[in-house]
Amino acid sequence: MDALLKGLPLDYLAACDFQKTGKTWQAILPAASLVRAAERLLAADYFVEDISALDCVEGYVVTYHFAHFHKPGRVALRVIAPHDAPSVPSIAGIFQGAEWHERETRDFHGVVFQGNPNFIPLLIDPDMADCFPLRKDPKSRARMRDILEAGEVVHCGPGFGLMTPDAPAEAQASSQSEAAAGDKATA
Amino acid sequence: MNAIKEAIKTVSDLWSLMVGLRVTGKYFLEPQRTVRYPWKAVSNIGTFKGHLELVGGGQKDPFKPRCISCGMCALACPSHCITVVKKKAPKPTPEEEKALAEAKANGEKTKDKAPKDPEKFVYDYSLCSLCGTCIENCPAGALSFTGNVYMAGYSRNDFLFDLVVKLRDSQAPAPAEPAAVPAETSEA
Amino acid sequence: MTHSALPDQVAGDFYTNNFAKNAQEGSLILNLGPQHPSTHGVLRVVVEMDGEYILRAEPVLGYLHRMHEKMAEVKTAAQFIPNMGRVDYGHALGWNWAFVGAVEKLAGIEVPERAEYVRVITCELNRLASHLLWWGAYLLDLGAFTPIMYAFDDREKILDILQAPTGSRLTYSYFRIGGVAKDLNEDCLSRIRAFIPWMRERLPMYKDLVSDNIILRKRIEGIGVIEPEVCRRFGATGPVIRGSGIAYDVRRSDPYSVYPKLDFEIPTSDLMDARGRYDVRIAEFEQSLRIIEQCLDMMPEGDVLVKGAPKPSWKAPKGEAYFAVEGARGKIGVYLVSDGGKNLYRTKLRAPGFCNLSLFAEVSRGTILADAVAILGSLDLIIPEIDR
Amino acid sequence: MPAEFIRILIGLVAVAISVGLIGLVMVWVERKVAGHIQRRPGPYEVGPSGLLQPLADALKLVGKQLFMPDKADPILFWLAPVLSFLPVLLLFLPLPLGDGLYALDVNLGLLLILAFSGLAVLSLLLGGWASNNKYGLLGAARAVAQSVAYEIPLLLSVLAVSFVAGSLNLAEVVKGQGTWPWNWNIMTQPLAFLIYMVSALGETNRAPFDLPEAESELTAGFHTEYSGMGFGLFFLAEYANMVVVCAVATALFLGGWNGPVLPGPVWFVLKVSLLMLLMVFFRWTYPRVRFDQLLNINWKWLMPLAVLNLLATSFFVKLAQFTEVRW
Repeated sequence: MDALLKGLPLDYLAACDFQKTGKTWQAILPAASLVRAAERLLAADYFVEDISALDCVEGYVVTYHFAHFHKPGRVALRVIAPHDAPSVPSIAGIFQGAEWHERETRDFHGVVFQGNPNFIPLLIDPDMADCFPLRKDPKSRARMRDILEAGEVVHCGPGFGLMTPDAPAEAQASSQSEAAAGDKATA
Repeated sequence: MNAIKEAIKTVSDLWSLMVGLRVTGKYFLEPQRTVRYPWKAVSNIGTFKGHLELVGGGQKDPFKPRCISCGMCALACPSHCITVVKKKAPKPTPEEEKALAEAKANGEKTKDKAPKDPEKFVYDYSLCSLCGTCIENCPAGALSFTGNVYMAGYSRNDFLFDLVVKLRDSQAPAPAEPAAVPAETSEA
Repeated sequence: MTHSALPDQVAGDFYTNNFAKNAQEGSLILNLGPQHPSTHGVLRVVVEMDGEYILRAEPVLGYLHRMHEKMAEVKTAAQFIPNMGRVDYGHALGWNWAFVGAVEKLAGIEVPERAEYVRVITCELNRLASHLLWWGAYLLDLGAFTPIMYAFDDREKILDILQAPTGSRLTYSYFRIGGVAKDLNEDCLSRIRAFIPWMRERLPMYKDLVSDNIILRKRIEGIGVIEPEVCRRFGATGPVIRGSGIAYDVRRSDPYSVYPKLDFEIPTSDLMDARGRYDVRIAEFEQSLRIIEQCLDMMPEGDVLVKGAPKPSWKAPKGEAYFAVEGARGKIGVYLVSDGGKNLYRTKLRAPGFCNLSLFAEVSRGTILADAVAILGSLDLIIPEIDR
Repeated sequence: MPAEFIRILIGLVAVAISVGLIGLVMVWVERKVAGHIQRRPGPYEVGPSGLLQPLADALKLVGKQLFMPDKADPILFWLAPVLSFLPVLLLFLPLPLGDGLYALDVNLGLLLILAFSGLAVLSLLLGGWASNNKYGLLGAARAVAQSVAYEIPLLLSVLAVSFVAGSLNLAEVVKGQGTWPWNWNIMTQPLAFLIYMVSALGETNRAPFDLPEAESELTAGFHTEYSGMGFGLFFLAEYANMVVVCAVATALFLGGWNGPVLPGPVWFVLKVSLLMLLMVFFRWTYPRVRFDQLLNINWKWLMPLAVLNLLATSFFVKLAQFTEVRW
């Protein structure tokens, strides 16, 4: 995976424990490099499992799960879309199946996917398609670092601290590797 | 050679139609599998999970619920179809009141006199998804499913019962069920 | 039939109009569904037709949308299990398992071994029931009225067996976080044992009745060819992709539960057409029976629910988990995120039918209407699962 | 001529009544047979063994409100079911139930039947077209293409038999056949019989050739929009058509009223019932063919075979004539 995404501007890349979280790798990308990452995954014979959004303090975390027909494991690509103008490039041109997943994400969270060929409501009636049922009210939003598994950090972009555990003391209390990861990330 | 092969294939293709007819013909002559339901009872209702009921046996009385009105079931229910109304403590007689006051004055622990069994146990069957969460979470084992498949009503209100009343009413001889002839066989 | 060929008539709804924008001159826009005999519920497909030929098709979803993912946000994890029985009425236990498995993964709960076997047995029985339902309904789509009755005859036996432990016949909520609700008793096990040879005897009859029938063969051979590459781009899974020759089965590729200990094959077909998918499902009957047979022999004694299993008020620990199982229609995935609160923070359900159906627009292009029905049926759609 | 006229009148009334009865009985038979094939009892509540169920259904249909879609053509819309039903009555007139037991003795009986059965197409077309429904339109288009196509092999196979018999009068054809099965035309014309039966399925829109009303594709095809008796008439006409094609097949190929011991009409009814039972069995056994396959079967198989059969038949008939003359 490291090699697969080489050269792409990445914010965060971490190896995860499949037995614990159900995925082997996760990467947080800037929106601009999503399409290129998807192209590389297509070339590496991955397929889109699902696309979902997660309403966090930092924005809508759009998660793309990829799996492989012949290799076990799961890759999660994440893009953070800001709350005020959530917009992410569409990968429906690469993985055609993503079109519906993206439309579903729009229905639930109101994330706009730029370039989706048929961007109309999918599951929710068009007359009430702007209700975005899964958006949370600002008070109940959680922070990414609290709810998402940090994993074993392989790469952390400069200035990217969203996944860094809060206080070093807390990090030490948790597993050794995570603490190391945290140090590495803050460095 | 090819033509012969083609011909054989065509014949075998057409023969497949005959084979199909043989299957339907065979079943046409065989006994039916359907149970003529209203006249004959079906055999699989023994394991049916019907609506909830309160289990009797509280205070050694088979028609008093075992329920202790803790409300765990109402809390556990995903569909919010249970409402438990606790019984209020009976108004103490003057002597009891006096005794209570005395006990308090002496610093003794006073026992809550409120009976444990519920005043009302309102259950909305129309909301229930029969998941069994309430039964699993009942500390007193006071809930169970009935096997009642013969339940029909004309409005939603017909499915809103007070299970305490239901249990009490079960004391009276139950109205005769529509006579269903026991299943002769459905495992033909 | 909201849209009409005549311009002076009442205009269609949002989707028809949106679809009609790109219509060719002189073509016919036809709404298949949401009430249509072959859309199994309330799927709607807007098709643009030239005579009997389909130029373009677009499925319209949402008629059975219940927003299960929102419901998950207002219920605790244990309280959400009954919902999983209602996502897919065909293979309810698969969804039960996917959700329960995801919670177990999140909280690190170990399931007793007997419970794992019970899960496999009931899940495979449910898969058989689901395939039987598909078989009957598919042939009904193709105009054969009788097979569904024979299929229901067998399915009824499965439902009777499953009714004993679960108490329901269709929308099971049987699995619990940390096990299952009730053990399979001896009576139930003996009925399962009796069912296996019965089902095996029925399979040749299915073959004679229709599988070999020339009319059926002509209807499904070479129809709806899906290249493996197309499958991958659309994220199709389950019998759809195995019918295209890719041996992808979550039970083998991301093994869970006791499946690694079991000896079974992943049937595939290189035909890539509706026939391939048909054959794969028919072959899966035998594999499911094999799995159940082995489980019955290997099943240990013991509890079926872990000690201290989560109560409804239980709070899932912080974190995220993704768990996938192989459902009757493909990969069922549940992605959970918990912030440690009372309810789950986010629950994402990955429905296999959703991805499989997204293929339809691509595959149906240029076929005739009757083929479109044959293709739609071969994808094995359960609309509540797609709409969630 | 008044005697002939009265005969036709009585015949028509008898036919109208019997078509209604046959319709009811056939509905019952179809549902019972379907039930037993599918291992269920079929109707059994109304009357003994559910015999009165079709009557109850008919009453229900009569009592139903007649709907017409918005912007449908009212005249054509209501004309279509009537038009589908009335010609069927005429088809029964030349059918010989027994020796001398027919309403209309015409030399061109066969031609009359074939001509009037062709009219049925028109009603399907009208019904589908006037409904202002796309499914109806597609169903009507299918119905026309199918009926027109299947009429040809039907005609050719019938012709082969009438060549052998030397007459287009059904009674004459029956008289030309003997008492025992080996004396029937099916022995000399097995291919024609097969072609006739397949074409008859196509001509009557019976499964597996029920494409004009294929419900999994076209909901109900040409009669999607018909309710109450509008639908009822189409329904009745379908069964009446079935009886006619089976009766013609009986007369042409199965020796008509000929048979040992039992009286003629009984044999005739028996044979017709047997053929109808076969058609019912087909319907409940086979999947539906696809539309293009349906036409392929017709143009690529039935047509050439029927033509070949006809040529061979005429050759042998001529040959027989020659040898007879030479003797």
